[in-house]
Amino acid sequence: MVISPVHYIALPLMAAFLIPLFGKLNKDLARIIPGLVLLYLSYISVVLMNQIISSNTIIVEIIAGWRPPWGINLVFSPFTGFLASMFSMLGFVIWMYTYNFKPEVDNAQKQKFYVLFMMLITGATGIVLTGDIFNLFVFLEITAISAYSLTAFYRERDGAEAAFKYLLIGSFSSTLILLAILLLYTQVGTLNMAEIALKMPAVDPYMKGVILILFFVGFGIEAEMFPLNGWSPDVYTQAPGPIGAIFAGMVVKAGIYGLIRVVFTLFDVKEILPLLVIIGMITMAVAEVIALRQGKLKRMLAYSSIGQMGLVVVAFGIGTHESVFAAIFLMFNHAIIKGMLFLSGTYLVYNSTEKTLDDVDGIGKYLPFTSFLFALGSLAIVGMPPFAGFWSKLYLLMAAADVRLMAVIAIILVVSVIEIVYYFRVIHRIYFRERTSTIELKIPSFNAKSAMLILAIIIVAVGVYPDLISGLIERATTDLLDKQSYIQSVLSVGLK
Amino acid sequence: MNTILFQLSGALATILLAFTVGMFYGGIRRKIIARIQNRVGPPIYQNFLDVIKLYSKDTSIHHGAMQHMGPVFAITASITSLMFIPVLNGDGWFWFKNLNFSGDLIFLVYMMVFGSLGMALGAGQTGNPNSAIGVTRGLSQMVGYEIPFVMSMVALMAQFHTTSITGLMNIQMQENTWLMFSNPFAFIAAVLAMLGMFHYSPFDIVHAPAEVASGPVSEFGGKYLGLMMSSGSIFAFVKLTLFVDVFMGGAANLIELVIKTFALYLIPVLYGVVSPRYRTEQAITYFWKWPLFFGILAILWASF
Amino acid sequence: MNEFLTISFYGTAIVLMLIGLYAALAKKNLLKIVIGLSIIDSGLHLLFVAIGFISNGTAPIFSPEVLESAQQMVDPVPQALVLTAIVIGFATTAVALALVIRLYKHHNTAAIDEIKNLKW
Amino acid sequence: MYNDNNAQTIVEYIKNFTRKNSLFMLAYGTGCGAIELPATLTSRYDAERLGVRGAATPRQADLLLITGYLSTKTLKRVIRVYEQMQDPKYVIGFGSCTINGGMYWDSYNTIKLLDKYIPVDVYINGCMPRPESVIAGFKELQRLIAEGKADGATKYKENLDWYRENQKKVLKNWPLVEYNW
Amino acid sequence: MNSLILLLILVFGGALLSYLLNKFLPILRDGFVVLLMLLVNYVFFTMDSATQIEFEIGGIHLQWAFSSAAFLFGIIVSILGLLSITYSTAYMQGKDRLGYFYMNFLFSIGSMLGILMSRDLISLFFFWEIMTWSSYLIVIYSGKDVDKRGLKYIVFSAIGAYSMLMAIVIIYGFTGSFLLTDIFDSIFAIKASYQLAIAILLMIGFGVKSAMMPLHVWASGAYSGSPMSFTALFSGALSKMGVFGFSLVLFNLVSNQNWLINEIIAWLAAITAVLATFYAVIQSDAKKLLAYSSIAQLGYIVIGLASGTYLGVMAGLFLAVLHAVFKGTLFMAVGAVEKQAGTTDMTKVSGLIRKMPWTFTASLISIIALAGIPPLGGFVGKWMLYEALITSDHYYLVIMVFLSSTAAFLYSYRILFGLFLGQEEPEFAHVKEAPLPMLIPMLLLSGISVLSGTFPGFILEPIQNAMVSFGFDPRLPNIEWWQLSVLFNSWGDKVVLQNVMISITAVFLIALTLITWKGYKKQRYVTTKDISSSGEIIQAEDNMTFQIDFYKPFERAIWPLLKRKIDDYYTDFGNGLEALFDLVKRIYNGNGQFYAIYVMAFLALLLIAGTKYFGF
Repeated sequence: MVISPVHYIALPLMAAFLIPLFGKLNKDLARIIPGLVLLYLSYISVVLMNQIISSNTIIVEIIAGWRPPWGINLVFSPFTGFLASMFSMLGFVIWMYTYNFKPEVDNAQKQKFYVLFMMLITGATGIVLTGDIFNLFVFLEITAISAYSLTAFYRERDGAEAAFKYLLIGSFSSTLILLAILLLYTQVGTLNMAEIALKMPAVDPYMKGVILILFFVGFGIEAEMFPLNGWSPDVYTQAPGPIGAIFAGMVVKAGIYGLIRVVFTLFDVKEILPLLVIIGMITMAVAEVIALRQGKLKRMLAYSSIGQMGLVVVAFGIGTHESVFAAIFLMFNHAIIKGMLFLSGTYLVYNSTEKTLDDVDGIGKYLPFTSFLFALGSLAIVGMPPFAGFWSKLYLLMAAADVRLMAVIAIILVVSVIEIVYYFRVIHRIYFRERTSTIELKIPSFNAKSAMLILAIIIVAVGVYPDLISGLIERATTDLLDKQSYIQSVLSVGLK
Repeated sequence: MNTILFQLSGALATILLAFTVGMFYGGIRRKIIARIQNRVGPPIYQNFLDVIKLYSKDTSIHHGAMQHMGPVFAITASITSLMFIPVLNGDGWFWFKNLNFSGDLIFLVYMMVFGSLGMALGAGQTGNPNSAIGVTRGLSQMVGYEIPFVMSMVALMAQFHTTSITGLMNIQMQENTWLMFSNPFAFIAAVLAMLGMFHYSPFDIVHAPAEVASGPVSEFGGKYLGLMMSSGSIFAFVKLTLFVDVFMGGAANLIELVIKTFALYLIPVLYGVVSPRYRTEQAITYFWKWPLFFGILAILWASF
Repeated sequence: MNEFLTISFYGTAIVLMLIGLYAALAKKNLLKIVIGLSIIDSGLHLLFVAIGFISNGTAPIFSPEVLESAQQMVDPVPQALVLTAIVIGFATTAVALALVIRLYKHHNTAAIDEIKNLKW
Repeated sequence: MYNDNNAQTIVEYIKNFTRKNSLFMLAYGTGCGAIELPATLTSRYDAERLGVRGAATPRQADLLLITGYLSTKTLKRVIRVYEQMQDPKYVIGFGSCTINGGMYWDSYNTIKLLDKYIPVDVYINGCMPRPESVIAGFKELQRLIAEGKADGATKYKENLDWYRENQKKVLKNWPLVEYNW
Repeated sequence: MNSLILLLILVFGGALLSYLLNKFLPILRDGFVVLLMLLVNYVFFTMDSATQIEFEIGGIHLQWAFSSAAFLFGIIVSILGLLSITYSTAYMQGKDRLGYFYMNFLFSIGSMLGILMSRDLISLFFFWEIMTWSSYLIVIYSGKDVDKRGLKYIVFSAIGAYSMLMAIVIIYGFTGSFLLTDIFDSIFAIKASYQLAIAILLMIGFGVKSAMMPLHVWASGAYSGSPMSFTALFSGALSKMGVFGFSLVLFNLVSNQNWLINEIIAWLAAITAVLATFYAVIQSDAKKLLAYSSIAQLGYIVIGLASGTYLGVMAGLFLAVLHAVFKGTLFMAVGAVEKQAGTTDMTKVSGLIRKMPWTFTASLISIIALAGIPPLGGFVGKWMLYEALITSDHYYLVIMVFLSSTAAFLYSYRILFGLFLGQEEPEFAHVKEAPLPMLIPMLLLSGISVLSGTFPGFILEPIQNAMVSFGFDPRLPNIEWWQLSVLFNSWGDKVVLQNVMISITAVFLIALTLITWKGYKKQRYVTTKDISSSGEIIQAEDNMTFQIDFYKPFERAIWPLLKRKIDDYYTDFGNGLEALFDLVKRIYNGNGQFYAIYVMAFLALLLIAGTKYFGF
């Protein structure tokens, strides 16, 4: 089989539909298939990334023979490829984690879970890879619908409430994006992103602004920007633990991908960047401040996640090469670190219904491994060296200093202090309180442990030696900012 | 070799002088107090009798090594401080030469504290609560009076750009004046601080007879008490000589020294005779009001 | 006539969207909110179709007559998009309804401001 | 164990001279006699001219002044204080009570003769003895010291068993730690 | 291999290894860590001073080398590290989670060496943060009162570290380089206001670690809460990293251009010294007392550095070294008391002098050094400090320092009295002298205190080397260290240390001999229960200890100053913030429709404001 970016979408989608079938044959098969698919995707990620990095090209995959700008095409560039690889690898790690997660859940439920999981992977990867704006919308909806369902996965929790809020806001998001696409189509008459970008300078600036704002708000909802993120804490709280990791690692990342793709490639208007910075700062400040006052572990992680996304938005908003580099680094770090926090945090409050911080009191003695990883993740996310979080924060600050945004630096650092307070408060509770809760603890299975361990190793490795990843990110940055080469490489395929 | 012997004999002579003068001053003080109280009072050599008697007591009781060493600390402090003070002006009489070239005011200020701390340690070892109470009072009060004292010293050092006592004395000789006139505020502050330094009434809360037994020395008797009394006498002489050296142009000969020191000594004695006792915090606040104010004035005077 | 048709299409679409928006933002009943969302969707779909619509246009099928008559073809893309969007909207509505049922069972109410277990 | 005929050496003479002229007195105001001491010490009679001055603690004191009757309760404290004093030390029994119990002669809980419990060098009798007689007592003690005859402490050490026996007769539940002589 | 890398690998690798050893072969652990530190010392002291290494990581150019100033602090770190880890082997006997302890201990030693060797700001910050969390992990090791103590430490460290980071990135933004050498050259090209901001931010960063006044509130809890074996290092060496940073900033970044900064720093440090001393005086826990005392001592050091004169800087650095020596000893001694007697609460423990004579000796010597009383090392430092301040016309600073160091006598006495002197209570009758591994470091360090008082040359010479790198001319006479006994101030006044030592020793010995010889046979030792107390007979179980409200009169006198602690302001500020945050939290009120309204409102806002403010 020829390795192609299409596999990223086709295989998980296919797996999603095959799982119920295979589930009939063998119970375990339904659980193994996603793993195989994701393993394969991780493998092709390595191959494809290696290919484009070494040959310095972009893979543009044409679907069904329709050439751009008419057909739908997939673009596997350093940037999109980086994100897609990240998604699939993170997906694989999370699959490892979920393999034995909640053994008491019956098989049909598990199959549903994996179906939705695969759909989510399909959607998220699709958003990143597609070169067509309407296709992007479709993938966004696939992601969203599977996300709604996964949020409400547990019947006994308040999942439905969270999911309904998510759905309500998500519908607005899709409506706005659809409206924006519609308006965009009336202006440029095409849906191919490369061609839109090419034709964009001719568009009436007023119209351009309206469309951009619609896109901004639409994707902003997915990217958890401040006034638009009412859904996210509830969703993180109520979704199954590993799904929290997926939200932090994929769904939100896909949302922010859409936003920056629109801003950087489609429109390329620098005027909106200050707005990004401001909104990012507000998001970050508000979210971290609220996280400080949380009494529930997962909700705290959720707000922290929002705060981190604010940081990413700020980093993109600064708009220089260095800051975009920092932003992508931040995205990567946030995906792995917050992923690990969600994974380990889930086990800390495994059987608790309320998942309050009181439940983790003194848990370090009983779950040493998980607690240790949680503590490590906490150190990493607040940006302590020698963990991965340090470098991304440093690069962001350097980028901000380059353009003299001292206020931004100051706010980021103040917020970091707040972050330190609440993360260390949890660590204190884990290690230095007496356990009062009587809730039965759950020892992580081997798979779960190894999944968390993989992420921890990545965190430490990147922290000690950031060059492991910074080369890739550098390429991704160049790719993202180089709009012309994107247009060219997409359209040149079409002209062939 | 000769010079060392010379120096040693000089040192010994200084110590003897200080001891004698200090002892007599103590006797005179008792006499003065007695006369003011309309008594006959003990003979002025009474302190000698006391000290010799104390040394000649047969048994002596101690509670441990620190109590044994506490008086030694005290006497070391007084003798060493004495060694580092020029007793007489200029070359003076050759046997009163000592080590004054190798220390300065700052050193002296610290050296003077050495004894109190050593004695405090000795007192602490006894385990008598009264001793400890006395020590805390003494140390607290010391914080009070040291500040104006050091302020006046700093004012002098600042004014004349030297930190050595000999330097200050030379300046007085050259300019033919006394520093108490050159910087009157410093002198006032220092004298007010001196009231506290002598631990005489009204600042006698440390020993506070009838209140905390006799404070730090409650458990000291016999040779220990004798050594402490000797050290106290020498120390009184040291303080007086320091003041004379710094403020009153030093002394050319022993008679002048005795007159000047005695004149100075009368201030705390006479002030004390007619004063009741301050409580510790009252004493501290006393020193941190007017003396401190004069100290600040002194420094301002010096720096402009 | 054409203009009237176009304007009425657009107008209807916008009115529909506003109605839907009103329902979604102001009504307290979950079902009404879902209905509101659906109405917004419908309005949007109508808008889509309206954009592609050309009065007296032909179907977007290339045939000799069309080419000869130089008649304008209706833009096929919005129609395709609308089909997809309808499907998506349908799926969303289905999920929403499922959630509403679950919520109603769980809370015994369908008023959105009483379903506030998750806050702050 | 003093010998009248032995002439004092010069060192002993000086020692005794200073001892007699510097009496640090610990006044144990057990009874009413304490009221006479202020008069003795202050302006009118001025005992300080004889070198007598108050000492705050037994460690510093040479002279223990027992002013008045001693109940059995105070006796143990007096013994304690006496034993805490450092040699050479002298005791003055002050007032009739220390000699024969005075007006408490038939009391069940006062001791009658102080000398049975601690060695007394000089008694000053009277009830109360006037400051004049107190000073006379001091003078007498000074004379004894000068002659080297005030050796109550030595007696106490030599006849410790006897004193202890007497003390223990009065003091039931012997409260004192044995002193490490 | 490059010996710098070797050093780091030794320490950090050793740290991980000690963790593993503790897990699998706990018998070897103690020997291993001591040997490791010996090896580190060996590598450190045999290192060629020109060793340096440059490399690039993550696109950032890094450079490591030991400057002579860093070497001075390196001496403190490595020697104190060795001694305190030797001490820990006995002190930590029988505690659990020793692997954790030693790992973090070695981590913090390694990170300190890393800080010292880094010649660029990024590795400085990198190691700084490692130091922060590794020390933090030890601070919370005991697990008592972690929420307050540990959090305070980490929050203040974070504030410090992040303001440092901000300064670093601002510097980078202007100069485009992280290398110290580049920055020193180009820093003066920056606009003055930014230069000031950089200086202030760096000061905050270093000020936190060196416990400057408004930022000191973490210190007492952190110092007193960690195991004493670590606190010895914490207060002795780790806080000196702040001092090291100060020296960098003061001499290389603001470099006398801003005399105002120097003044402000000096005054802040002076206020720190005074207030911390007052707080130390009123403490009743020996650990807390020493903690506040450390803060005060760090104040002197910073005053010395900020005075900017030759003698002042020398005094500051000398005190920095000496503080490591005597405060290390004192913390160790208090640790020994804690280990042997079970508590360091001075209202409980007393009269240990006969039980622990050597510990007492070590603490006595260190206290004398701390109080700055001649003839020990502390006096040399104090003398230089006073002379430097007087000769540079800082008269009122002298008074502040003097006030603080006079009040220091109070707590100096308090700690000796509280732990060792006073009544020997029967409940502490079982106490034994500390074991040898604890005694030897204490005695060695107090030996240094004694030696440095007479022969300060052996410390002053490396200090002078360090000062040459700050741009001072060497002024010490070019003689061997044991000949250096005369110190001059800039007015030409001097103190002859060896004379002082000789005269004090001679008088002391003669007096001691005389007093011991006189009536030796009739001298009697009595217990502390045999005290004169109005004839009262004190029984063994009667507690006659005077320890509670020890300095009450003094406290009453200074009460206006202490009435309101700085800590309270922070607490109020924190509470206010939390209330505000709770208000913010209400944005997420749980009603999905509200969120939808936020969305639409935001959209409307953007559409309205978009054209105006964002130009489209």
